[in-house]
Formats: sequence, structure tokens, C-alpha cells
Amino acid sequence: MSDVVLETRDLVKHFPLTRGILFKTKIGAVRAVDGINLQLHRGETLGVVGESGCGKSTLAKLLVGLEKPTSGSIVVRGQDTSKLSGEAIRRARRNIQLVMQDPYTSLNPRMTVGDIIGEPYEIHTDVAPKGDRRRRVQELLELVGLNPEHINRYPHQFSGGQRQRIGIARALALKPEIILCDEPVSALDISIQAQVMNLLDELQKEMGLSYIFIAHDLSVVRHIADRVAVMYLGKVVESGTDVQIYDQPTHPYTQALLSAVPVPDPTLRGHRDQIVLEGDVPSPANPPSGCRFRTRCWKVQDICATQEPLLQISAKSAHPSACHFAEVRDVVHATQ
Amino acid sequence: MRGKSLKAAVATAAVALIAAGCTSTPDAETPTDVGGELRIYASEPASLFPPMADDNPSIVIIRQLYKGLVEYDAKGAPVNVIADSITSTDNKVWTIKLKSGFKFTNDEAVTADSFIDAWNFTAYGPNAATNSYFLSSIAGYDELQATDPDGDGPKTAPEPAAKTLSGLKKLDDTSFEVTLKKPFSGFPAQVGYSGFFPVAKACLADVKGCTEKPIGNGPYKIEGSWEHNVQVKLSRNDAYTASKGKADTLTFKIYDKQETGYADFKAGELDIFESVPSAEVKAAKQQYGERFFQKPSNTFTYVGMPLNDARFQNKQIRQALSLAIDRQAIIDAVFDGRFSAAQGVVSPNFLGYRDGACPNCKYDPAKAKQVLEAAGGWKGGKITLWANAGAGHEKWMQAVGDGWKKDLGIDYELNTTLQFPEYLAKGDAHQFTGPFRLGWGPDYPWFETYLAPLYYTKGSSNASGYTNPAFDAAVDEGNAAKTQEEGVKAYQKAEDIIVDDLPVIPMWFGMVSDVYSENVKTFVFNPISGVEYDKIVLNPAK
Amino acid sequence: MTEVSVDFSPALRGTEQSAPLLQVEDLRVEFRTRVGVAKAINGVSFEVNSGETLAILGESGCGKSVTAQAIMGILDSPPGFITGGEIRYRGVDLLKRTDEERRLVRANKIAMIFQDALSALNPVFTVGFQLAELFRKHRGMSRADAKKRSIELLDLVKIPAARQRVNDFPHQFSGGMRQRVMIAMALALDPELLIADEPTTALDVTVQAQIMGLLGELQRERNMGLILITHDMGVVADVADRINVMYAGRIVEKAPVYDIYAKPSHPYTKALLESIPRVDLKGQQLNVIKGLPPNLTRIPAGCAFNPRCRYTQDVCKADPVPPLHQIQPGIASACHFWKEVRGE
Amino acid sequence: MGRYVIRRLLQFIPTVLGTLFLLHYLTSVGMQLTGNPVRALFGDRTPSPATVEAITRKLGLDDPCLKSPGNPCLELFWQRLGLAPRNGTFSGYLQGDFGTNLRFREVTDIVSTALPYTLKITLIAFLVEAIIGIIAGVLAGKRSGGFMDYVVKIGTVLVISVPVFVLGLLVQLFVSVKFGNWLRTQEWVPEVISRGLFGAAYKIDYPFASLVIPGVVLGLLGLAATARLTRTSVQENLRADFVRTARAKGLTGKRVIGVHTLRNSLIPVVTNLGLSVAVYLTGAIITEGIFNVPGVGNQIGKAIFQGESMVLIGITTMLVLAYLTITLLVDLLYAVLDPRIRYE
Amino acid sequence: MSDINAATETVAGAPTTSTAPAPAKDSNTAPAKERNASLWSDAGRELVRNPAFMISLGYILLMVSMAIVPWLWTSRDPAICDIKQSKLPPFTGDHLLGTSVNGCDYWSHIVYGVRPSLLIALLATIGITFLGVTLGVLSGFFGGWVDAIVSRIADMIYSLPYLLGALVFLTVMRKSELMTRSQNSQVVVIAIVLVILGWVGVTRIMRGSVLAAKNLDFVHAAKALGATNSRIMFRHILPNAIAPVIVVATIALGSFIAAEATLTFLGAGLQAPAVSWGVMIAGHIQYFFEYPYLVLVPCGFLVGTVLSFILMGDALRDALDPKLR
Repeated sequence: MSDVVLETRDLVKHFPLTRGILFKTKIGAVRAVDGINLQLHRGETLGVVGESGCGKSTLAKLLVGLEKPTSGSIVVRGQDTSKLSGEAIRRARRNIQLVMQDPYTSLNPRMTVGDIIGEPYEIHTDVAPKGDRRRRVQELLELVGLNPEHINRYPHQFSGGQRQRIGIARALALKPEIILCDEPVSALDISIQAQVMNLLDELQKEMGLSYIFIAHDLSVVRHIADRVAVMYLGKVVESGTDVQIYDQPTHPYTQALLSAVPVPDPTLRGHRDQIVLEGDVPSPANPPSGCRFRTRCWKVQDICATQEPLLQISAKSAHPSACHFAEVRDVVHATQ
Repeated sequence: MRGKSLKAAVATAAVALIAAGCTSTPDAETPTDVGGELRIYASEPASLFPPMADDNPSIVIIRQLYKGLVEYDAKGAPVNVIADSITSTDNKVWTIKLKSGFKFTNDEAVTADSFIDAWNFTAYGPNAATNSYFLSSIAGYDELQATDPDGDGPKTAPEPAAKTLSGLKKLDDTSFEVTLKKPFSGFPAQVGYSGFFPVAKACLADVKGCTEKPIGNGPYKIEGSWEHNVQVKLSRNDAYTASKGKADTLTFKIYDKQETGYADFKAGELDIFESVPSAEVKAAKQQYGERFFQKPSNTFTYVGMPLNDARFQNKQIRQALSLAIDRQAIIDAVFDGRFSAAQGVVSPNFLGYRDGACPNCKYDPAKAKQVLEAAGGWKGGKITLWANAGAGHEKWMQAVGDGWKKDLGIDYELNTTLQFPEYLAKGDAHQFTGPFRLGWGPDYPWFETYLAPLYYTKGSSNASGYTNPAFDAAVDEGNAAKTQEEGVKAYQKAEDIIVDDLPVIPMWFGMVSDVYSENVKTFVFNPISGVEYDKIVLNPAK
Repeated sequence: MTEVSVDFSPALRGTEQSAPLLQVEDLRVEFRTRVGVAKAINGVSFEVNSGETLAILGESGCGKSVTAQAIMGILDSPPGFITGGEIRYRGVDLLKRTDEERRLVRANKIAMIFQDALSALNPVFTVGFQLAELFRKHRGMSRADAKKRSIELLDLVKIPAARQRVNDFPHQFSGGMRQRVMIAMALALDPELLIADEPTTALDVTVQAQIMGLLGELQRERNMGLILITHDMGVVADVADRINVMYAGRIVEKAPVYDIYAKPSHPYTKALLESIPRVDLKGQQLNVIKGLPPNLTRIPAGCAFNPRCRYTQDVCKADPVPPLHQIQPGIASACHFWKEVRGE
Repeated sequence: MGRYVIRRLLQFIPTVLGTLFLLHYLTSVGMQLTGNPVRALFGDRTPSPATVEAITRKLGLDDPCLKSPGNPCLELFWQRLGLAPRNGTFSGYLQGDFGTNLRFREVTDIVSTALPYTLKITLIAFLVEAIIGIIAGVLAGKRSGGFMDYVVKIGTVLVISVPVFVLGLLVQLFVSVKFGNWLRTQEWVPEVISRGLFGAAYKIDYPFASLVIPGVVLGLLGLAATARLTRTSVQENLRADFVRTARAKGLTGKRVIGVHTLRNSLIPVVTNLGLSVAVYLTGAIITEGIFNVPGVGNQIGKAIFQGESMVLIGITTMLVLAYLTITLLVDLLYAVLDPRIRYE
Repeated sequence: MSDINAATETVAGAPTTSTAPAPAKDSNTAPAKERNASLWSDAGRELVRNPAFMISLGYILLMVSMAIVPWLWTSRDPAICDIKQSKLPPFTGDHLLGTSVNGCDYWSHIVYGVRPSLLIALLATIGITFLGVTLGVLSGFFGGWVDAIVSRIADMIYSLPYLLGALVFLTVMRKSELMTRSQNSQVVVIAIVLVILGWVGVTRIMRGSVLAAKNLDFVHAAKALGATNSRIMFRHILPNAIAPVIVVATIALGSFIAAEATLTFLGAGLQAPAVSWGVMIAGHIQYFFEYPYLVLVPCGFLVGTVLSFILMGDALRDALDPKLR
């Protein structure tokens, strides 16, 4: 597919666990990301969902180059960025920008908004001539719905939602093709969430951006994503279009996850197919053999412990699902 | 002759001034005088082993633990104790006869060997005894020293040529003969110094043990052992046959700072306190009245002149500088009168002292200006005044400079940055670039001790680099004199040369400022050896 | 640290079992800070009965947590001060009682669980210690008995291997388990009323479902009153009986759960419902509430919501503040134009 | 834990070696510039070179490198450590030979007589600092902006800003001499109080009582830091969620502060207390001097001014080891106080 | 407590609505006022209202003016002394504070004595701040062997008792020509020694701050933008980590003034005839019992100065620490 702007191939990130008195020896690894294949097409939004500890944040760091992958590759427009270094990696980074979760900590409190949004130009000096930068920053402010006159204000003079807009403006400064949104609305008040989500929507349409949207809130992802990947313990367990994932989930984990999401409609009380999972997510330092979800799965059989299910389309799943017993089950809608 | 003492003390404590004087109360001995504990202010001794002890705190205690050939009477003249007689016909070969019956506390008898062995030990270079110097006038001393041939390293130095002094000859158990290198009339006075005390054989065999727990032959013996930095406790040695100690116990309580000790005296923790801090002298005089004891002592402070510096080679310049110092004002302001302004270069307590011997030592700004003009005025620019660091000399040196500035218009600066070792080394090497402060304490009660070491050509402490054949001749004459009177006359002639030439500007002599508590009935003070603790009588306990 | 006199069955004098479990009447709280006085609660009234779940819904800064703390009597004072109103527990106004009486109400009668169990549990004591402390200090039990009861409690909240885990420290538990410990702690002394302040906000959805399930189960078993404080409209829809919506320190709408979702009577509630994405709907248009919640030191005159409201007219911008209009029994709205909002 | 301790102990080696070398180098340079400290023993009289040389050789200061300014004297350093032979024998720190002072008294002997005094005064200072400091800090932290808060704030700032030698002298003058002398005139006051406790200097008859005042003076400085640290820490912890939980549990104010706040607040205080002990062991140069306590600090002071490099290096080596050990112990204690910390 | 935090959070800046930009007339006046609405200016405003801070500042400014233009404060030359006028009590004749033992005017000594004391403290503070910040940033940011070396050296210095270290260094340094040349070079040498022993504290604080700041989101954001290490260090980490250092530096400034006096008391600091408070105190301590004012007067000024710096540091800490708001 020619319009693939970003692709990961068997992306792996292990954090070594070490021990030793003088010289450290490796005694294991936290398998934060363990072989992930994703494709992002031009102009689309790929949602990545999962609970805490599933490797979402590590994936985000890998994609924007904050962490180096243990193995595998990240291909941006045909170029494997994980193999780059120095100047080349800084250039490659222009194309993929990050919007972070916490609007309070992601902006340097000692810099003015103008400095924050203008910083990309100072780092990549060739993008905009010096005299032009202020104008561009003001344009960006306007673009994200902020008053361009506030260019000299400090972040703490803005509310959370406004700060998130500043973060988005910063990400847009270098005119990237891809924006990685790492939980961009989860720290915002509900009345503000919608503002930011709508803004992201508009910008995508206007600028032809591609989003990778990482979130734990399945409702938000459903709202914004075209395609969705569900992660569990460093692996993608199911992926597909939003309809496939939300209306025809085939992986038990996806089903459990969806069924747990409360729906703001009291009339559905007791009419939804509720699956309550037992126990906690196992430690990524010592994941279960075979299928990683088997320890909490109600469908578990012997094969699950010995053979790792592949993420593939099967007879009962029209989209890739990593379960030996994949089967559609609608858990979101009322079953009346 | 508390010796050297003084100087080492100055090196460490601030203004540590020691004293000598005379007895304050007539001796009145009755049997009831015996008993009680005398608590004495003291500093940490360097050593309690006579060959190694050359500092005042050590000597004070050693004098109670040991007795030498002679001690000093109220006028500072030597009186035989262990010696029966010390005689010579030519001031060069001395015959010493001992009394019998003296014993060390380990029951070893004090014999001629006790002296000869001790002196040989002290003189023998590799033993590194700090009192070695005092033996250097004895014939054969140089053969006991080993000098590093190349002077640069740890290659083991050659063994000294001899192990014993050729000038010491045992005649029998109670007599021996000492041959000096040069005639010296002061020898009988010199041997009263603690470096000449006898030492038991057991001590020489175990120096370390004997330092911590001395084996003496004196009126007191040690209780337990030396409690470093805390106290040294002595009890009466009943085996001592000469004049017995009065107090049952002498406790030397060790203090690091004068001020703390004085605070403790005021709190009633001490019976005798030496050297009341300057700032408290006035108050002490008022408060303690009779029990405040003040008397000039023998420590001599002077400002040396760097005679190798052309600016100071004109003696009129030196005289002008001396005349422009208001000694009494400085003493009153800085030391609350705890010194007596120098009127010559010899201690007022010494035989041969003359009031007003130094006409140039009076404050006379008019005459100073006049003399300076006569000398052609001062063209040397700023004078640098030197003193060693951290010993509290800044204040009075500053006052000296201020005086010159005011009366002679000579500007000055102060250099007080050198620590004592370096300061002394600079003096040894005649490297001072301006007047420098130094002090001197007599080694024995003999006029000569104020002259030869300081001004004799290449004298051992001649930091000014002074040399004058006429002076040298006068000292030699005194040393060889047959009688005391002749000797003193010759020494006075030498002093006259000095006070005119002023190779050093005499400043002042120390002042004993002691206080004692109500427990003390009779306070006994010796001008040479200081407070005589063994003779102090205590009031009976209430 | 021993209490001088321990009343093992603290019954508050003057309570009437017939009176409502908890009535809050015109409660007012303000925070006096260096930058000014923040009016956190401006006249809040509601009541809760046994066995009932009342949800207080609102965004951060609306005063819902402060209300909970005021009821519990654990408001940080200074800077927080209760400036008016009554908090009646079984008919007794707690605000008029001594500190000691109020202390004994806590945990015994009214208990509370907090949002972040990790920071709400003392990190340096074992879970067992923190549980047993309640029995030892309030019930005078021996260490051994208290420990036994603690283990029972951990069993009750379905913590596996309770006997071993009782000696663990809070950081050794997962987020969900910690919240279970908090619940155990709150239920230890059989309170009649439980206040849950955002009990699941910090948790993953699967764990949230577990915890909400457990809470509901325990509430039913014990017939407790439950005040659920949250901003999550989904959670509320699942468990609440009645809902109070708060905005800028006031209750702007009260209604039973079904009514509020079906037909909101206040523009704020309505806008909220329209602005949240739903997992079961695709292509839904999100309505945006423009602007920001007000600064509590400078609440706009008139209806506090007026700068953000699409129904705003001049009357909304001037005092007095619109009162809660009784629309039907159990339904009230503090909007001048509630009819328009309801589409009536 | 074991591994951690071993690793830390191994880290001691470069630190101790580094400190030793630093001191060795400094004192060597000192000697190279100042000249032979032996010269000072003789005061105003120039000693014969032979005598000086003999003493110098006996002290082991005859290495020619001590005469060439800037020379690091490495050979001498190894000899002092006991890693290189001197005159054919190995005798240095490794062999337990720490050298002697200028009067040939062994450093080990000097230290072993001085140490007991220092340990006693350290204990007193530590108790003063810990008990008074923590109590004052808690009282101040409990109500920030309250009376005790100001007392602690002003008191601590005053203590920090008055140089210790001034403080020591003032205490000696007013407490030990003026007040003490008055006490000593009072018949009814036991001697242990009038002579011991309020004496102007250390007294062998009252080995503990007479160290109390110097100990207090010594402890004052640390006390200021402890009180402030406790105050800040308590203030911070009082805002912590778990304190709110403790209050919600209906615990008494005493228990909330004394158990739930204090324990957590003490964690940073412990580090400070540990470091204080290390400082007391050495920092008493001035205080020990003023009160005539023959402890380690006093010996160090003398050693520095008399150029007794061997004493200085010897004592400091032991002090550095003591310091490192204390910091290690403090870190281990940390893990005990805060279960979240694990050392690996 | 999230509620009330949020309530006060936005107070500093006027709330604005994003969809409807603030009216133009408002924004014309706003920027000038807003420009300084940073952490520092907030702190500044708060400090101005703090009486302890303002009194301390006033006192310090007084002292600084004495240090810079002493002749405005006294017409006397401190070097002119008359031994016959020794130890006059305060308010005698034209001697405001009496005279020293050497008969020098005491007030003029106080005035001229500020300079070396302040200079030493200032130089030492600048030194520890510069050295400490540099090493702290390097070791915190790069970690690894840089950190290991810095930490070991810091351990060494830390384990050397401060006073002991200073005495040893100074007794060695004072042999060098530097110490004998002039008062200024003495000042520099003492300051250097204080720096050598003092940087460790700052380094540790800085290292901690950097380690904390390193993991802040905005640093990640800058990294993701491709910012270089130096940019991240100087533009992002340093400005955010410097506040505690400034507080510590202020307090250190005070303690250095006291340290100079203590070293002088021990005979290792400045030497007479240099005029400094330390010299005044140390030189008169032996007269304390009889003439207490000779010690208490310079002590009073010293304590006042140290106190002022510490109070300022304290106030600064409170003003800069958002947790205490």
C-alpha cells in the first residue's frame, strides 16, 4: 500500500533487569513491547487501547524515538528510523510529533507559550527563517483556537484544555505527517475533552494528518479512531476497524474490556453482557507462556499454555485476532 | 630557669606567659603544714621524661617528680641538693660530688651513673632528645651526633663516632668529672635545668613506660599514670629525704585554654592559677587582693632588626625606632599591664640587672625624631613588621607600627602569615624583610644566657645576624672570670654595647600574674623555677 | 498513644433512627487562601437514606470532594472553613457537636473511601496494621483479635490469600487490590453511610467493574447509604439511584437516575451528556461546552454557568442566582429556562 | 540487602584512599612550604641540625620529597598505607601503625584516649538534637503559622547565624560561670549539678554531667536543622492523603500526628541525624576547645596548628571511615523506616 | 484535595475562553502585566509583602553600600589608631562605637570590615553555585561514569569535616605567596577554600533536581522534537532546577560570612591588620570578659548579616515552593 506512512515490524523493547555487586549481569527483562506490527495510513487515525501496564506508553516512546527499540524496525515513509542516528534521526523526527497526556507537566513552566511553540523552529532552524517565526507561532495559536496575543504568557496562566491546545500547536509546528497522541484527553475535565477531540478531528481534516491515538478510554478511541489495535502485555491481541473491534470483537480480552466500559445510559443497566475479569494483569517481567491472556481467560484450554496464538484472520474472526478460540460476541450493546 | 619552655609554649597557646619571682610568704614550717590536695592549673606536657621535656608544662611537673644537682634560692642562686659540691679551678673541668641517700621510686639509688647515663642518653644524637642542645657545651658532644652526609634523604645516616661523652668521667659512685669545651662560669647554675636531672636505669631501658609513668627521685611520685589532656596526679614521695612535700597530693589539671582554666579557678575548681588572662588582670587584682601575685618574670620579648637589610644598618635609625615605641602604653592597652617594660636586655631577677640600663628604651618621640633626622631621615618606604601567625602578636605589633607612623611618619604593614616552624626557619636563615618579633627565655640563671645566644657572632639564636668583636670579647671575658663579680661586670659591659647598638629593640619582660585560692595558706614562688608546689602549705580542710 | 476513655459503642446522643440517614442543609464552605477567598460550596442541600445510592456528579473544582470532606469533618482548616448550613446525621446536626463526638462518628457511622488508594494508605505501615488499628482504637480489641478481624475483612473484599497479605505493605498490592483494602477499611466498623470519592478514577476499566460490583454487593448486603462522588457519567448510570449535579459549588440539578439521562433539566447536565463519547455508538457528534469552569474566587454573577450556556439570556447574568425549581417530585433544576431545556 | 552492603563497602575503598591521599598531599605540601615542623619544637633557639635531623628521622619525616614543593610524595604515601616498605619493613595503616605525634606518642593511643569523651559528648548532642529537635519540629509543623512555628523558625535561624565560638563563649560566661557560680554558693544544690552540670569545663569527677552543656552547645546547630526538617516534613505529610484517611478513620488527633504523620516525617530526618553524628565526631574542634573536653576534635585542632600531619591523617582516616559507616547505616535504616525502599 | 487545587490554580492568570478570544482592548494592556507573571515574579510579589524579607533586604543593602562606598559611612581612616585611646567605651567623644584595643575607631572598622566579609561570602557563593551547578547537571544528566566520579569526589569532600578541611587547606594555602601578598588575595584564597569544600551540597541538590527534571514530560517533549543535549540541559532542565539552588546559595552566603569569622577565630582566616568582622571578633575575644562590647558589637553586625541572608533564603524558599502555597 503506497499510502502507508508508518509501519512497525516486529517491534520489541525489553528493559533488562540486572543484578550484581561490581559488574551488573542481566537476570531477565521486562518485556514492555514484544513484537508489534502496525501500519498507519495517510489521513487515518489508528487507535491503540489497553490497560495500564500493557506497553502503550513504551510503544509511544519507541515511535517518537525517545527509546531505542531492542529489535524490529519503525519505517516512516520507507525509511527505517530505528537504524538512524545523529542528525538524520533529528530530521526524521520532524515527521512524527507527539502530543502528551498531562498538559500540566508537558509544557516547560519557565518558557512562554511563544517560546514553547517556537522551539521546534529553533531546533530545526531550516524550517522557518528567524524573522518569520513569531508570525508562524501566532498562526499556530490561532489554528488551535487560542488568542495569538497570548504569545507571551506562561503555561500556568492557561487552563488544562488550553494547555493541551498549546501542546498540539507545538506538535504541528514542523508540519508533520503523523501525530502521536498519547492519552491526549484523559487528564482533562469531561466538558473540555470534547473540545480537544473536536479540534483534533478538524485538524486532521484540514491538514491531512495521520494520528496514532493511544488511550485507555475505549469510548474516546471509538469516537476518534478509524482502526483500532488492542494491546495486552506488550502484544497486539486484536486489530481491525472500529466497527470490527467494537461491534464484533472476537478476542476474549477485547470482549472483557469492552463489556467493562460503563455506558451512560441507565436503561441498559443489567441488559448488557457483562464479563468481569478476575485478578490482575501478570507482570511483564514474567509473562505467561503461550497465550498471555490465558491466566484470566474463561475460554482457556491446554493449547493456550503451550502454543502462542498468532494475530491472524480465522474462520470465526474476519479481522486479525490472536486467540485460538476467536469468536464474535457483542458485549457493547444491550442484549435484550 | 624554666628554660626554653616559654618559647615552645608561645608557639602553641596564645599569649602564654610564664613567670619567675620570689617567695611571697616567709617559710614557716610546722608539722601541721602537711596534708591536703593542691589543685594546679596546667597545660598538657610534651613529655614527663627529663631528656625529652623542654617545655614549661612538662618542666613544672618534672620538677616535682625529679630533683637535680642543684635548685635555686630566692635570689636565683644555685643551692646544692643532690650535689654535695660542684667545683672547678678553671671553669672548664668541673668536679661534682654527690650526697648519698637519694633514691628513685623504684628503690634504685641515685649515683654518678644516674647522671652520666642520662646525660649520655640525652646527648646521643639518634635518641632524638629535645634537650640534647644543653649538653653541647660538654667536651665530646659533637662525636655523638650523626649528620646525614648528603643531607637529603632517608638513606640511613652513619652511626655517630662515639656513644658516650668524652667529657664525662666517673670518679666513683658518688662523684664524677665534667670537662667543658670552653670555660663557662655559669655551669653550676646551668645544671639546675631539668635536662640535667638524673634518670633511673629502668627508665633508660623503657623510655615510653617511663614517660607515661615516671620513676623519679623528687618530693612527689606519680599516682597511676599520666592521664593525657586530663590530669597528672602526684602524691608525696615519703622516701624523699630532703625537704618533704607539704601537700599530700598535687593534681595538675590540664587545660587547653587559659580562659577555660580561669573560669574553672573562679568556679573554685583550682587552687593555683598561673597567668591570669590579660583582660581579667584588673578584675583579679580587685577581687583577689592578697591572693593575686604579680612579679616580673624572665621572659624577654624583643623586636629583632634585620641587619642584613641596608635600611636598618644605621644604628641611629634603630635608636629612633626604639625611642618611638611607647612600651608602657602598649602593655597597658593590649595586656592590661601584664608585662614590665624592658630597661635593658637582662631580666630584673638576675644578678647584674641595672635599672635604666637602656637609655634608648624610653618613649621619647621628640628625641626619636631628632635622632632620625640626624641619621638622615627614613628613606626605606613601608616597613614590614613580622610576627608568627595565630599567637596573638598582631595587636601589639600593630601598636608598634602605629607608633612609628604617628611619631616618625613611617608607614608600616604587618605580615603575620607564617606558622611558627616556617617563621623560625626564616629567622634562622636571616630572611626577614623588616623588624620581627621574637622572644627569649633564659636557660639558666646566669647573665650570659641573655647575651651569647642572641648576639654572639653566629650565636644559636642570633636572628638579627649581629656581629661585634667587642661584644664577643666582653662575653668571653665574663665566661672565664674567676669570680661572680668580675663576670657580671664583663657581662654588663656587653649589655651596654647592645643597648647602644640595638641589634634588637627590647620590648618587655614578662610578669607573673598568679592567683591562688583560699585553700592556700602559704604561696611559695621562686624567681627562677616558678611556683614551688612542694613547699606550698594548705589550710586544713574545713 | 492510648485513648483515655474509649466508648466501644459510640452512639451519638439525640439521634433518631426514624430521621433520614443524612441531611445536608444549605452547606457553605470557603477556602481562605493568600490569593483570595474561594467559595467552594455555596448552599448545598441533599439527603441520603439507608440502602440508597446518591451520586454527586461534577467536574473537578465543582465542590463535590469538599462536600464529602465537610460531611466527614476532615476539611483542612485552615484554609477551609464551613461558613454555614447543617449536616444532620439521623437528625443530629454534626456541626454543633464537639470534635470528640464527631471523631467517633467517623468510621463508626460514616466512612469514606478515596480516589487514589496508593496515597490514601500510609506507605510505612502494613495493611494489617492499618486495618487492625480501627478495631484496637475504636473497639478496644487485642492485637490478635484485631488481626483476625482484619483478615476476615480482607476475605470479605475478596483479596486472595488474605492471611499472608495482611502483613504486606500497600505498595505491594496492585491498584485494584489497594482499593479493596480501602473498602475493607471503610466497612470495618459497619458504618451506615459510605462516601466514595471517585473510587475508581485511578483504575483500569476491568478493575473498575470489579470494584463497582463489589461496592454494590456490599451496600446491598448491609443496607448502607452510599454517596458516590464522581465525574464519570457512565459509572453513575450503572449504579446510582439519584443524581445531584454540581457546578461551581452549587447543585444545579437533582433527579432520579433514569430521568436525568432521559430528560436533563439543566443546560449543564444536558451539555455534558452530549459531549461524552459512548463506546456503543459510532459517528455520534460531540457537542462542545465552550469555555472553562469558573474560578471559585470570582464566580460570575447570576447563574454561574451563564458564560458557557447556550440558553443564556440577560436574566441569567444578574443576581439572584436561579434557585432550584421543583419540576416534579424528586426532580429540580436551577435554571430559569428549564422548560426549554427539557423541550417542554 | 547483602549485595548492597558489600557494594557500598567496596565503594568505601576509593573514597577512603582518595581522602587519605588528599590529606597526605596537603600535609606534605604544607611541610614542603613550611619547612620541618620539628623546628618549631625548639622555639626561639636554633637547634643543631643533627638534633633536628635525628628527630625528623625518628618521626619518618626525613623523606627528601618533603623538601621539594609540589612533590606528591607517592612513595611516602604507599609507605604510610603500609603497601611499600620503609627501611625494609612494612609498617603503615594496614599493619595498624598510624604513626606518632611529634613527641612520639602513638596516634592510636591518642585516639583511643580521646574517643570516649567524644563518644559521650556525641551521644548527648545527639539526644538533644533528636529529642528536642523532633518535638519542636512536630509542634511547629502541626500548626503552620502558629506560635511554635515562629518560635522554631526564629530560634533555628538564630542558632544558625551565631558562630559557634561566640555561642560557646556566651554559654560558658553566662551559664557556666555566672549562673554556675551563683549555684555553687547555694548549699542545697548537689555538687553534681553545681560543679558537674554547670561547670565551666570538663571534669573527671563528673564524666557525664560536665559534658552535658558542651553537648547541648554542640547539639544546638544540628537541632536547628532537625527541627526545621521535621517541621517541613510534618507539614508536607499533614497534607498527605493518608493523613486524611487516618482522620476519616476516626483516630484521635494525637494518633494521627504521633503515628501516621510522625513515622513518615522521620524518614528524611533520619538522614540528617545520621550526618549530625558524623559531624559531632569531628565538628567539636571549637566546642571541645572552649569547654576543655579532651576529645577527638580537640586533638585535631592541636594537630593542625602544630603541623602534626601523622596525627591529622590518622584521626581523619578513622573519622572518614566512621562517616561512611554512618551514612551506610542511615541508608539501611531508611529501608527499615520506609518499606517501599529496597536495596539490591 | 483536587478540587481546591484546581480552584486556586488558575487564579494567577485571568481565565480566558478559548473559543471566544479576549476582547482586544483587554489584550492591549494585558501583556505588560502578564509578561512578569512567571514563577519568579509571583515570588517577587510575595516577597515584597513579606516584612522579614524586606527588612533583611534593607539590612543587606545597607551592608553592601558600606562595602562599596565605606567612606560615605565614616570619615575616619580605619588605619589611624592611637594606642593611648585604647578600649574606649561606645559613645565616647567622637567615637560612635568606642575604640579597639589598638585605639582604632570601632565604627570605622565595622564599616570597612564589611567588604572582606561580604566579598569572601559572595565569591565563595558564586563559586559553589557555578561549580556545583555545573557538576550537578553533568552528573545528573549523563549519569554513568561521570556521575560515579563526581559522586566519589563528593563523598570524599563530604566525609572530610568542613572545619577540619578548611583549616587544613588554609594552613597549607597560607604558605603560598597568595596569602601574604595583599588582603584581596587573602580574600580570594579563603573563598577558594570555601568553594572547594562547599560545592558538594549544591551539586547534590542540583543532581537530584536534574534527575527529577530529566523525567518530566516537557523534557521528553523537547527530546521528541529533536532537541540537543545542551539545549535540554540549559533551556529546559536548568531553569527548572535552579530554584532550590538559589535558596541554598542565599543561605550559604550567610553561613560563609560566619565561616570566615570562625576560621579567623581559629587563626586560619584573614590576618590583621586586614580589617574584617572576623578579625575584630577574633582579635578581641580575649578581652571578652572585661570589655564584652568589643566582641558583641562586631558579632551583632555579623549575626545580623547572616540572619538576614538566611531569612531571605527562607522567604525565597517559601515563595518559590508551590507546595507551601
